[in-house]
Amino acid sequence: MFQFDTLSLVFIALIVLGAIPNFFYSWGYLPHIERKAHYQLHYFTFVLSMIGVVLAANALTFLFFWEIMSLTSWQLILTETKEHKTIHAARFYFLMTHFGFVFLLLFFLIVTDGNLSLGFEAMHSIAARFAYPTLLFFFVSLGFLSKAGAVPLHVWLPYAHPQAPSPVSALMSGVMLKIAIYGMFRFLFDVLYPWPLEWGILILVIGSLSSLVGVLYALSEHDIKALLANHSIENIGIILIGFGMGMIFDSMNLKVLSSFAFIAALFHAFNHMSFKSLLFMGAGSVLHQTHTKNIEKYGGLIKTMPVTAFTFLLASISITALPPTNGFLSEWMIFQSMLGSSHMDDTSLKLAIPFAIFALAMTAGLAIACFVKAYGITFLGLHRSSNAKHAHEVNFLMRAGMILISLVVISLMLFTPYYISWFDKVLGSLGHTTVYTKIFPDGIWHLHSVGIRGGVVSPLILLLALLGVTMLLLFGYRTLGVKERIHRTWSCGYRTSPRTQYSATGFAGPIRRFFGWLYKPDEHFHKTSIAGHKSKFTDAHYEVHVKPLFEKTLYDSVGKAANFMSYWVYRLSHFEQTRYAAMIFNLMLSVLFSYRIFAHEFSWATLLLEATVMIISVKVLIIGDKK
Amino acid sequence: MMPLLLVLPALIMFIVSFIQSEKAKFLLPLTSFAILLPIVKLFMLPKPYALLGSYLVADRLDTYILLVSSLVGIGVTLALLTLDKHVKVSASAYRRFYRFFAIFWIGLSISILSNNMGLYWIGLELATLSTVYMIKTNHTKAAHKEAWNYMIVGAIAISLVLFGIILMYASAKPILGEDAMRFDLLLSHAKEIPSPFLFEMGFAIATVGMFVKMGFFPMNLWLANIERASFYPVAALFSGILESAVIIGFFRFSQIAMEINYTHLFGFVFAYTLLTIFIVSFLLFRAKDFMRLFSLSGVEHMALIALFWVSGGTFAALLHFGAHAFLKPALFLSTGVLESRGKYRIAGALRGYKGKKGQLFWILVSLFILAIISLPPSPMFFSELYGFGAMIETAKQSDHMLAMIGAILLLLMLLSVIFYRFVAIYQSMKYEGEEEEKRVYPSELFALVMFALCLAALLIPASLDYLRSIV
Amino acid sequence: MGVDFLIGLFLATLIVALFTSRLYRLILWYSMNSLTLGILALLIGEELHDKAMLITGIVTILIKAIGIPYMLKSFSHRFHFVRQIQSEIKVQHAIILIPAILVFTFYLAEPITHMIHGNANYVAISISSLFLSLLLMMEHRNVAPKIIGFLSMENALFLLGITATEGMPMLVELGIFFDLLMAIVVMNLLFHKEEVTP
Amino acid sequence: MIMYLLTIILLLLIAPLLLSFIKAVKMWLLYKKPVSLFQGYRNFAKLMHKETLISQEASQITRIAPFLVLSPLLVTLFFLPPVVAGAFYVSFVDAFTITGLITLSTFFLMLLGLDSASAFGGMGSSREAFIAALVEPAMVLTVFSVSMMSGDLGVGQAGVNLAAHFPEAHMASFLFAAISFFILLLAENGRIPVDNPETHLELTMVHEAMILDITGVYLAIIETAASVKFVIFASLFASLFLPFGLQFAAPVAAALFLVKLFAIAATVAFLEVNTAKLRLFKVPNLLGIAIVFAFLSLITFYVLGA
Repeated sequence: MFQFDTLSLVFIALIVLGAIPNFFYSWGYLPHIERKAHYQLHYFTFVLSMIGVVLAANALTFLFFWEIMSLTSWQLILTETKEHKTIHAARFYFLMTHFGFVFLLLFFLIVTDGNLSLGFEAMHSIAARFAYPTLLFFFVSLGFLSKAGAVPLHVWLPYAHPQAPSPVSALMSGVMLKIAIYGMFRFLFDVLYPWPLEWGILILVIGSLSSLVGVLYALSEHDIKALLANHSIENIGIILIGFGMGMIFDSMNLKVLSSFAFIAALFHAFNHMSFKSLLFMGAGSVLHQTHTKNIEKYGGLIKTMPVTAFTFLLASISITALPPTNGFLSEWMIFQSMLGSSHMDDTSLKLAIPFAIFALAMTAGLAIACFVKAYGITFLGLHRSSNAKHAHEVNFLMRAGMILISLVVISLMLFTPYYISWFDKVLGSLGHTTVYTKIFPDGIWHLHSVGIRGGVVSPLILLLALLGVTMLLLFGYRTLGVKERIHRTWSCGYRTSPRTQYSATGFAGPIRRFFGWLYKPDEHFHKTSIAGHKSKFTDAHYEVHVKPLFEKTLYDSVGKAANFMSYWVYRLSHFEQTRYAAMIFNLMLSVLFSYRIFAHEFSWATLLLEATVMIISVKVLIIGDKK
Repeated sequence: MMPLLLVLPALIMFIVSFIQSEKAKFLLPLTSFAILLPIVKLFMLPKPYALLGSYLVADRLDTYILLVSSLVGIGVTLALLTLDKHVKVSASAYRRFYRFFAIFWIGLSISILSNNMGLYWIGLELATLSTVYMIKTNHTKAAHKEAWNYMIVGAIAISLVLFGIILMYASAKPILGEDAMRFDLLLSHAKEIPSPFLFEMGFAIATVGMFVKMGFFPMNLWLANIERASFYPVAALFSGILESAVIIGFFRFSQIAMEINYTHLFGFVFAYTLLTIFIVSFLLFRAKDFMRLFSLSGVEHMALIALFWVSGGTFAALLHFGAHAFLKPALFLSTGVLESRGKYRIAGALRGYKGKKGQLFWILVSLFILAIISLPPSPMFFSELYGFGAMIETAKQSDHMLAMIGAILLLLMLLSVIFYRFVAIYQSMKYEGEEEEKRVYPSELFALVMFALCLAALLIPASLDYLRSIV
Repeated sequence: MGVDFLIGLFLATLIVALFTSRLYRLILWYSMNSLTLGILALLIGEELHDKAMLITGIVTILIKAIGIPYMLKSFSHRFHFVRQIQSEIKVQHAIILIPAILVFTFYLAEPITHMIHGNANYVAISISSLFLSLLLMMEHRNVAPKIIGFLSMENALFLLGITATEGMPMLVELGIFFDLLMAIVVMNLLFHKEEVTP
Repeated sequence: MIMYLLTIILLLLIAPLLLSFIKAVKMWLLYKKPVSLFQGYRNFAKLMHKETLISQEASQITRIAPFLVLSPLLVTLFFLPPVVAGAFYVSFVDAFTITGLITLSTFFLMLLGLDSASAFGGMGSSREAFIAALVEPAMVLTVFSVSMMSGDLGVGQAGVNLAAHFPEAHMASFLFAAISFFILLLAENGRIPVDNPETHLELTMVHEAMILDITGVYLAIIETAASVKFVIFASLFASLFLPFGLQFAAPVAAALFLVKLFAIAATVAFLEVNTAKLRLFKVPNLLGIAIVFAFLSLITFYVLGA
């Protein structure tokens, strides 16, 4: 029923590291919640169910806990239901997770031969005998990636995460998405190994797309939690890039590089857990104080909420992959594994990988812009609304939660070799090459890429050097004894006020304009001009909304199709009010015809004839003449 | 002796229903409880147990179905006690209901326990005709109209069943003589039937009749309309019991057809149920009132049961059947309370319950609603897992594996449409709309608790093992 | 020879009933239809020396040819049925439809002829009369002709039972009769309100 | 080791000189009286004596960001390729780390811009973010391509390798990478045509806008950071794309290196005089060229082996 192998235990560690700070935070958040019993019941069941999923040793247990996980997280989104948006988001989330569940179910049914209490090893042999392994792969990827939020199944995240209470968004984004990654590891390694080359390429493409799409839509968001949710899409994309590279290397028989890429993916999963939890907690604290999710209404919070602001800064630096943070290290490893593509023989693949590198680098660049925006607009400058003006630091428990999770971030930064040795053991336990000695050939100071003449990075040295130089500079500044004077900002003769500051919309303006072909933004611009002058006006209002392209094309059209179908089905069904005898008559006729032709003897000519007869009969007897 | 014991409570009920006194109102449910006793006794007896020669034979399958049906019957009569608190119902209508319920019960027992196709049909016809009048206990114009509707469509469907039965009988008569009516002999001699096409034609016609009766394509809405027009306990009876008599016939016929030509059977049932679920899912997508919602979902579940059965997942089919038989009446019974603010107001239906009774009520109802879309730990979750497992198994063994898996995928997609609708409705019931106080009465609550207990009992390993051992 | 003639007569009465636009005439044709069925049963029973079949025949004549038409007529008096029954399907269509149904049922039953030694045409004819009764039901909006359609369906079943299977077990046949009577009782109860057009 | 430290000190010292040199060359080319080459040091000394004026709207960030702008760049100086043969160098630090450190500095610079609540700071940060986002992929791809050619991902090692074995076989891709890197040099250091470091005109400025509210020692630190950044890029360009002369004797090699740096500065000045600043929304075109060249470089390396 349960198993405790290295992979499971490492993910248990991930859950525990994410959940314990969250407990504190959630405890501190509790006075904010109305339905406390409902919330706590589901909250703890949610955490337990995630552990259950990770520990499950057979399909039935796995599916059971998976489903409990979806159910409780759904209920957690519904903790506060004052807004209609919440209800909509919860419904959408529930539909999407069950969309994935359908595929998982199919996958398990196929690989277990219907005996759902089969262990994972036994599934491997059944899967090996199955004629269409790619089908199984599709099922697994659709099932898990819809939960993880990879393109094009990512649309639910920016809806669901903002509506959940912040501790829950932290858990959902930080931990639950990783459970899907766990699923990918577990079933691709245990059940579907070995992989054809195409699978890895597919995952790589999905990963690259997700990372770009996630960060681009994050930039256009004004809702801080939706922004973070979009960043989750991006980071899942990055994890998938690592994962896909690992798969590609493995199918090209470059085992060492493959292990390296998988370790990078795992490492990034851990990192994302840490900093995304911290970011959501910070966003939650801000939200808790200002009662708005609109980033344009914040500003200047660093003065009143220093702990939140500095932990948020730490997470921002980490998520934007700046050295010497843990985010940088994992992203560096993923880059290095992509550079390992030069070892491959396949030229076309070699040529394709730079595009993935480009996507990842672009993502990193845009992520910086995005977090400068998120951090700068939220915490710096002047308060942009009275809500922000009256904000103050959150209670002790919430602070404790944030500090604890930032300790996790820092520990990931400081104890990288230790964590990597865990991940290495995971790969070893899954039957892959262990590469720890290749990554850290000479002590824990230098982190080596395993490619031939690969790069090296020394996280601790970097950290120490940066700290040292900064301290030295600060010390120098102190000893210089510079006089300081406080004065208001000089703004070319104008007075600064909350309204003259750059807004988040304005900050993202150049990028939004550059990617206008993708965003197709919905702009509203009103101004009251003076005496017909174009450039002179008393009052102006500019608003811009971006509805994601995927949602517009893929999801809305599916909704429309369902509506259309149901409309026609409804119309057809009303024939049975008056024409029931005719309906049964035609049904009988067609059933007998089909039995005659399919069970007795088949010929196209008779099929055509029978179809004609059926059409005429339906027309005459059911539809009748138009009145 | 045993057949008499089985019928006796119903007969007493029939007689008591003529007593024109207030006490009869409480006496009648009591007699309905008595139904359970002989059935439990029957359940204990070694199987197969010949009740009446070769005509009525109790085996594991039919006693299980009979037990489930009797439990449902008891729950429904329990809820009937407070029917007059929600709707206007005269004492005479109340007694008349029981009169026909007694006939209905006799017909039902005959058809479930029969080992003879003809006898099966007679019982089914009896049950159908008595329900016609049970619909009419609600004295409204709509109920009257729908009673006629039921009369006619039901008659057509039942006639088709008989027509099919005669054809099947004709196909086996050359080898079995008059015994060709017996299910057990037909099953054991199915391979020797000289004219399989005749049998298949008979099977197809009978199945169409049964499917029409259960509200499959194309008659998806008529059952919903009838249940809408009648009192909600009647709807609960419909969904819980009447369908069970029909489906057991389908079980038995398809067992024989499986022996004759499995591919034809599977293809036919698969195509038919897929079509049904296609229509039903999109109808559900637009359903705006509880009755229609629940009865359409009943159709969906019946289709799934039929599908599970023919794909070899007999255990899944029986578990699903049991779960559905308990869940759906419970939901129908609670519509009486849920709709107390008007039929088409789903928003807020689960809010505004005060006190312990109210709390328990809304928790139970929300659990039932979530259970009906197969969320764990509902028995339906497990039955669907096993049922789809059986379908995949069949798909793997067939020649058109990819097409079949595609079809199963389509089926699952259609189920997700239903799922989506139910989740939307549940959320709207729980989180939207205004709070208005609603009353819950102990008898309904008792019924709901009983159904909940029955559902929980289905999940006990012992009962799961029992279900596995049935076929 | 006689059997074939009676089957022909059975079909003929059914087809004539399809073109009728008066309620009483319809009841009359139904009664004729049942009568041919009863005589058919008697004839076949005589041939096969099957006493059960003889009883069936007599009961059929008594109940279906005399009892039910009589009751229907009395219902129509009591509950003021609409006696002018309009056909929903145009005569032009019906003229094409009826032969088409006959042709296609023979086509459907064709595989059976290879399988059974008896007269497979009987199966075809009963299926076609089943379809024709369904046609009768869909032709009319009023409830009375629909009931007659249902009753003719019952006749089609009996025809199948008598010809194709050379009689069903006695218990079953009696049970069917019992149900038929029950149906009439229920209808009576339903009619007590008023004649409606569902 | 001594050579290593000397190089670092030398680079630090000539950093202001290089920027003044560019300015002087530009002025000279425009027939103006060139500014003194030591203007940079003068400015620095002047600023060091001034009091620091801190905006009342600003927060802690303003007090720490200047140091964090400068320190990653100073750390980067330690990782550059050697100037003379045989000198110590940090062989292992790869270009991703260097890119990351430079971006870290930019990150804090952008925060600094937003901190003072002035509209100009926000504008500058916004533009800088836009440019930086587009620079990042070009940078990474270029680095990738160069490391392919040099056969090592470590920047120091790459410089040495290229000096030892000039990639004659891959001249085409080498050239493409050089073009791409040169554009990046312009973009990252805020030179014309991407940014005009000399004006304080709302429409054109990027870098200056961010530091509009910075004064005194803080401004000195930021200006130093800007000059160090230029030196880093220039010396990277010199070591990676003009990889010759390392084998000469130490003084000659060092002198040659200095000549290369000044040549690069002169080229930048020449370009600045001959081009106009691009509108902000034309900048992506230029960076697009860099990205395309970086891609081309990789592809020619892979496909043609040239």
